[in-house]
Amino acid sequence: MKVDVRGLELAYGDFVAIRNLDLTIEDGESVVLLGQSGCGKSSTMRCIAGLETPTQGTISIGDTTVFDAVHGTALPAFRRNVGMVFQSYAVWPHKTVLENVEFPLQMKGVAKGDRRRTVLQVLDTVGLAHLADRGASMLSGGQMQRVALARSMAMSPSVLLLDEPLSNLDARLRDDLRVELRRIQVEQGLTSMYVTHDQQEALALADRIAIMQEGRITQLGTPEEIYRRPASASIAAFLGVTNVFEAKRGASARVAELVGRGLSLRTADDMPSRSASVCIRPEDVRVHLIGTGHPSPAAAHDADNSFEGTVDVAVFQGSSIRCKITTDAGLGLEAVCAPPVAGRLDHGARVTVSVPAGNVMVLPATVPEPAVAEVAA
Amino acid sequence: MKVDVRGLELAYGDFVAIRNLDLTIEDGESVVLLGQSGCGKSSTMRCIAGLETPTQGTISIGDTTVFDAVHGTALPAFRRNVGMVFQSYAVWPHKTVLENVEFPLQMKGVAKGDRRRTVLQVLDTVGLAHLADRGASMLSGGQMQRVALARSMAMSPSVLLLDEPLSNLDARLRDDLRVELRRIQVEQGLTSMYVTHDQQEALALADRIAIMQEGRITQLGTPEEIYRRPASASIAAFLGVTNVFEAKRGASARVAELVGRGLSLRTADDMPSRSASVCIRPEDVRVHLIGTGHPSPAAAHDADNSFEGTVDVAVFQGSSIRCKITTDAGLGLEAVCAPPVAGRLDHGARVTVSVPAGNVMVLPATVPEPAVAEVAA
Amino acid sequence: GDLEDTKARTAADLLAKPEIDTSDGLRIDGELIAGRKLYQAAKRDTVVLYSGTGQEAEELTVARFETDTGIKVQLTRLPTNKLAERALSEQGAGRLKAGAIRITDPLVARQFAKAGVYVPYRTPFHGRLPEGTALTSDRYWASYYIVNAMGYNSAVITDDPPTGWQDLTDPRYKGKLGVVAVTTGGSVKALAHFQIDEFGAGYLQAQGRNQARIFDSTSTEVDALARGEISIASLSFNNAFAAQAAGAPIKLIVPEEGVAGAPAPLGLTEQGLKSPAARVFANWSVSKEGQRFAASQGFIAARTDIGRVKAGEYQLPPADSPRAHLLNEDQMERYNNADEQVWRRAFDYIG
Amino acid sequence: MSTTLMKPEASAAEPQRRTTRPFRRGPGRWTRLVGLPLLAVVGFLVLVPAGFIVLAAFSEEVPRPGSIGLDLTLDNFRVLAEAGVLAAAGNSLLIAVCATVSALVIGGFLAFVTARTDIRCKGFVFLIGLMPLFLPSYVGALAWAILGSPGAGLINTGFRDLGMAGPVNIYSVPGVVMVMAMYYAPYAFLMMHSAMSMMNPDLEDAASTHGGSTWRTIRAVTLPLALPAILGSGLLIFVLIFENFAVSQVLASPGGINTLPTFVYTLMNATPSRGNEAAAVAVVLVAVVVSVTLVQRRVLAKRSFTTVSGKGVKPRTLRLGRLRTPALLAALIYFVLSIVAPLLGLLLSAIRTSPYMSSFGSLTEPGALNITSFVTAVTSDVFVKTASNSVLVSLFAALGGTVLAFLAGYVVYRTKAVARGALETVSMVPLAIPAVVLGIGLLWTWLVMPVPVYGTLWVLIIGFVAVQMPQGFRGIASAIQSTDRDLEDSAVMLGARRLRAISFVTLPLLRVAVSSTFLLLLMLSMRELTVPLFLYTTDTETLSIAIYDQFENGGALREASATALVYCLIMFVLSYLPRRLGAKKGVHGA
Ligand SMILES: Nc1ncnc2c1ncn2[C@@H]1O[C@H](COP(=O)(O)OP(=O)(O)OP(=O)(O)O)[C@@H](O)[C@H]1O
Ligand SMILES: Nc1ncnc2c1ncn2[C@@H]1O[C@H](COP(=O)(O)OP(=O)(O)OP(=O)(O)O)[C@@H](O)[C@H]1O
Ligand SMILES: [Mg+2]
Ligand SMILES: [Mg+2]
Repeated sequence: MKVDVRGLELAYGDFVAIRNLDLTIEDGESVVLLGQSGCGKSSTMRCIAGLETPTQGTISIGDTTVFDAVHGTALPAFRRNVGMVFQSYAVWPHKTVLENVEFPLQMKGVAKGDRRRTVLQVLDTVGLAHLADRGASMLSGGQMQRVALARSMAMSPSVLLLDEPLSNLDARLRDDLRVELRRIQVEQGLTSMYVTHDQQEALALADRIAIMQEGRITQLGTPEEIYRRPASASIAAFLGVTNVFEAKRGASARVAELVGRGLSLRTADDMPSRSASVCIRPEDVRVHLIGTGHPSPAAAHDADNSFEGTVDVAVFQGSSIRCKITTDAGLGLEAVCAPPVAGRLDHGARVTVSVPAGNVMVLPATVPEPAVAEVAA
Repeated sequence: MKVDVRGLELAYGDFVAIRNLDLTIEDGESVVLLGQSGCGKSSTMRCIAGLETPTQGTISIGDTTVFDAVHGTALPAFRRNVGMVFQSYAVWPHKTVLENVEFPLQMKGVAKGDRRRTVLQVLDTVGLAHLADRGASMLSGGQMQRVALARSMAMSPSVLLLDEPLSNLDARLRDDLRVELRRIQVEQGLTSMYVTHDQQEALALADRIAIMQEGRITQLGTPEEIYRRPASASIAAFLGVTNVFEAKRGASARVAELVGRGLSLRTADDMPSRSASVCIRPEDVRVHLIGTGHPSPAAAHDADNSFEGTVDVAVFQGSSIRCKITTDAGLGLEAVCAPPVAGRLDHGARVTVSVPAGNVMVLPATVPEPAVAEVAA
Repeated sequence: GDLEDTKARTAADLLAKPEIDTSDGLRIDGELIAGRKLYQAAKRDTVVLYSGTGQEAEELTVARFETDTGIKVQLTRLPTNKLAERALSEQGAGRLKAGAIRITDPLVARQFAKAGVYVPYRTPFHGRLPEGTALTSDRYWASYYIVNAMGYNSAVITDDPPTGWQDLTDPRYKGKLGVVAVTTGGSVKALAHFQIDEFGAGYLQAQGRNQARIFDSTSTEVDALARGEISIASLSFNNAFAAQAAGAPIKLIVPEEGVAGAPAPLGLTEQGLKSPAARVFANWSVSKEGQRFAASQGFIAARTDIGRVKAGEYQLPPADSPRAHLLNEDQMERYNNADEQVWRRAFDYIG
Repeated sequence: MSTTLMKPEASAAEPQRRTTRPFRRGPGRWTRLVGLPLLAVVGFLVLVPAGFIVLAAFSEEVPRPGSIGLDLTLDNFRVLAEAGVLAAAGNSLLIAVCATVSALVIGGFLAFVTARTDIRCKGFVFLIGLMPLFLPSYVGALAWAILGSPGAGLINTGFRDLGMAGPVNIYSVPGVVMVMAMYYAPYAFLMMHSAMSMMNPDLEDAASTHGGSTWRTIRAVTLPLALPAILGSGLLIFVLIFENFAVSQVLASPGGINTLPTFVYTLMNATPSRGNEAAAVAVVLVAVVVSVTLVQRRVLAKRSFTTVSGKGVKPRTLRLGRLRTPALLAALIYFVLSIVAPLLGLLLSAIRTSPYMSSFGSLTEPGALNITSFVTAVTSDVFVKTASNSVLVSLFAALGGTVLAFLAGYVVYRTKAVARGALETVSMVPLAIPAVVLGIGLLWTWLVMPVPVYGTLWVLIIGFVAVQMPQGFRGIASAIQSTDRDLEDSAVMLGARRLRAISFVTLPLLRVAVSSTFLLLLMLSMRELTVPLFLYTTDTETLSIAIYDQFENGGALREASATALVYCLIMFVLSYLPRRLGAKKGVHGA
């Protein structure tokens, strides 16, 4: 069911955690909420779930307005059929694993035999079938988290809210459950909202990604859109674009002059007349060891910006290497690249770095705040 | 200080969570513990910290034997100077952020003024200085986790145990804190043990990685060793090597015949005479779109195994694409590759996949269990 | 039950059973307590009695009345002040259940009369009550006098036992003396007045100098005396007498100068006026038998025409004797405050 | 709120504030109003009687039913300036402070060792913590008077038999403090036990890994997390001791120590009764308790005491090691002092034919001992009737009290209902009013109410529920504060109505606390004396009154002691019921 949040505001005492938040999740869509720690993700979920009473705004699920500050509507949480996996798990320590997962089915009035079957099936999905009768407080952290997940999966909600549901699981299990979650979500046409700090996960699960900053949604788009076109430098930075420089319009509209560095970069976008930021993804920085004899084919033709420099640090990352390079002009750049075919990228190695003009993004520093719309009574 | 664990066994009632575990962490070394959810990572840490009483084995920290089941030695936790970040955070809800972090310093008898300075400094590191006076229960999940981290950092322990200390933080903060943790660890020569499910993190933080399976350590080595040479197929699978096939010795020692598939792969390792597994990392599977006119330079010369096939699924992953391919001979392979320069890797696209023989690993299915050494009294 | 039988037996031990004739109404020892009609009705009725006197004493009285008359009594016992609050409140709400109420303080009785708790009633024996001392209203009368005398623990003081009031100031008993706080009730007030009147304020001060231990209730004092906690005390005669009867090593003294006492007023309520049983109870309590029984329990009977009745080994002076210093309602009102001030100062008592 | 409506220009300056008004026709208004009916019920039970008291405090005449006058005056408050009142108040304060601290220490110690450690004979130690509840404090005080009075106390007699001087004087401030502390420690014990048995050991483990020794950990984490229970029981105990009359009367007065309760008693006992002035004292006490409650609320509001969270509560007990035996010994000493010795004292005075005993040797004389008093005590009709009344009334009152306390505690600490502060304060009011005074208020209330409960057992039940509201409320509230609300919310998210979620998650998690509260209320009802004194009739007499009457009768010490012993036995048997409920498997490791 479609979830529609308008002008949401939530305050904890004096502290306003959510301000003027608008968000629409289409029916059957999966939106991933990305944002810094403490930006209000969990709070937003709690509002949709009906566990917090916002101070302003409206929330509707499907055709029902479940919350409206002005008209005083507030559907109680248990009527909303919204499932939620809590960041704090909220596993009931006095019940067994089975009893925990069985609960929502019990509430739906499912017959005992069916209930047990469904529960064991769900537990099997999360890999806990063998622990069904263990007391829930005698589990490992990851196991508890899976109980919490299983419990929400068992309830077949119309909207599912997941607050970092896989954060304590190992990569393998995570992958499996992520696929499983996505399968269930697509199969049942579940509308879902997912908080994660893991980009892989975000990309794998999201139809759209909502970027949340300081209590409001600053960008909403498909993963590719967000990845390719972050709305601001701060979003880009949050998404792992480590090379962010303040710049102003240079000699032409397509030349950015880096503030305080006496250096210009060619860009594919037009520079605005006011100051802006230029951002370069570390994966877009190409690095070539100088003097290995291998001329780099790419460097020759399409690198619109090219510098020489020295490697400061290089960290092995499995299939790739992340390194920090200082160009001879003093610009620090971070790059992620495949291990070179010959030679080693090590501290002090001399390299050529090149960045295609098309990969130099020109972005405003932050997303401008909309004029606060007064909600008329 | 060096941590030495020998023949550790821990039982919760009837359930044996750790069995015959041996592990040595050298002075100043950082070991990352990797393992499936529920394999006993937290339990191991709790034993080292002195929070659980093992049923067997010895633990020594530096020159002190802190636990010896046979002689009945058991130094209490607060004497061990072992810091620990709990998976459940264990942030004290009745104290403010500052009071939480201050506690270990207070215990050390640090003077009030110094204490405050250190605390604010540590809080600054984890980005919580502005919340110093907030009650610890009024924090978001990630903020609490950072309080837990700061508390352990403030104590300057001789051994630091971190149980998924960054699992609820966003990628950006995670990166920062990971670097910070590594810096502190290296600077202070801290011996540390770290649980994480995040490979990036494991690789970034580990001097060595310990793979834990079913309550024991099955492989211990540098990240590169582990990455390049997992000790068993199950470890490889755990580390994200999705292409694992059962095989037996084929026509020659360097040919593996995949069981039940009528298909052989050339390998760089010798096949043992008994059955084994062959494993191929998805990053090592090279994928080329057929018919884009670009002949793939690599495919031509060094692909010792090469097949044609069709793409089943392709998932966008930011800088790379993960796809599932079925070769015409019916072998399912997973590959992670850079987006093709031209054309799109989509469902149904025809591709050539190639795997260099040097990237086909031959591994036993599991690490054989050592004969259980009876500890003589 | 057994307990009731025990009580009846104890009552019989105190005073031999009277002569009862039920051939025509109820006649005890020759006095007609109830006519035939009244007695018939009363036997089907129950006395609802609220009482502020000691539990033990009232239970024995009830037991005696029940064996004498065959009429049942429902007893609710409360300390007088609480009883007063109860009765006045119930009366105000129109829910007063009691038929007869006995209390220990004449001033409360006056309050009851004013509030209409007590209603006018005359027993057939009212004429026998001495004029003046006992009969101040047509709504209640003194059923007997509660007496304060003195006593000592005979197990502790074995030689040269005390004999009179002056012994309370004897330095021999320094720290061993007990008195009950003057605020506690009518008879203690009577005692204070008697002592001040007879011996002067200095007498009380001397007791104070003797480090008298002050008790907030009569019963705790008697307990303390029984256990030897204190060895000599001015005390409620009836309580101490009961304790002695129950085996406590207590000896009572009826000094030469006499004893102090205050009336325990009894009256009927509106409910009681309608209740034959309550009326019989009222009559019985003023009858010779009722009065003699009270005397045998260690009270001073209100009637003076009942002959000499001993309480165990002791003989209290009759109400008309100069040795019976009885404080009536008016005197109590008149002297109360002044006496209390003197008493408080003497014992340095705040409460 | 209303000012904003009247002054629109002022509100325009603060647009943010205007929209956060809590009471307008706003969202969740129904859930916000749940507190009101509850407030009405509790308010009715508590405030009507209290209102009479307040009226009395300001009236010239006692405002009884039928004669409620409105001649208001402040004269009654002059009583506070009476000579010696300050000194008495000082004594009371000293005794109350010392005894409260001692009771908290005793109760806290026992709660800690039984809830969190591997002390030897844990079940028995738990009973030790509980047992003094079976002994009403006035019986305990009398027993201790028998044991420890300087003149004839059994202990001193024993010493003298051995040729030594009698060293014990219970008629002293330390003596009073000791007895008060011993008999109020179970309050602290029960409340802290439930708080501590639910604590997540991770929180303590975190302290020990960060360098806190066991003792430091207890001080920095365990105790502060039990703060709602400590403060709550401390407040209760303090006020109850401050007002306790029986112990003062039996132990303080004989030692010449004046206290405020004896003062109030004298006021009430004076003839004619000075009820108005007693009410004035009560009003002052109410003011004190209300402000202390507010302070307590402030202190607790700043912090959170959530110890049971959704990340698991792993049962773990602390190893006492070498302290196992000493800890048990300490508990045993308390057991002997609070139970064994007093009961033996009572037993001796029940079977001794003479209340006076010059030496223990005299007991060997023929006829010195017999047990007829027990036979007399238990076979009487009165005993059977009063005992069954007591049990019946206590069970209902404890049940009603627990339910009401749970509802109030839940509304106050778990909802955003309006008037929850008021609800808490009102719930605490009965604590402030001395029982004698409150008893009268209840009498007036139920006499004028046009419902036919006066004169039945119901009026006792209702009265007990009202009087014990503070005890019940504090017991439950401190436990509610320690469970994470996410646990309950998750049940709601999974489709349960709020009530269902409470019964599925919150109640079971609070089982220990709920059953302790029930137990506490049950025992208090069995012991309750002052309130039934005003409300009972012959048919509804309770055992506590029967015993009080016996003790009130000089000389009936034998029977009184025998009945008191049987009474303790009944309470012990009764207490089995809730303990069964509380002892089932739970989140706390046994
Ligand atoms: N109190 C307990 N009683 C019984 N079994 C327990 C208890 N605590 C943990 N276990 C079991 O012991 C095993 C190891 O638990 P541990 O917490 O060490 O796992 P872990 O490796 O930290 O897992 P995770 O990554 O999920 O946190 C698990 O299978 C768990 O179910
Ligand atoms: N009970 C509370 N009282 C006051 N402030 C609170 C309370 N709960 C949360 N906050 C604050 O509100 C903000 C938003 O909290 P929220 O839990 O929604 O963050 P989040 O986005 O989920 O963060 P995380 O990723 O760390 O879990 C945080 O800054 C937090 O400190
Ligand atoms: Mg959160
Ligand atoms: Mg773990």
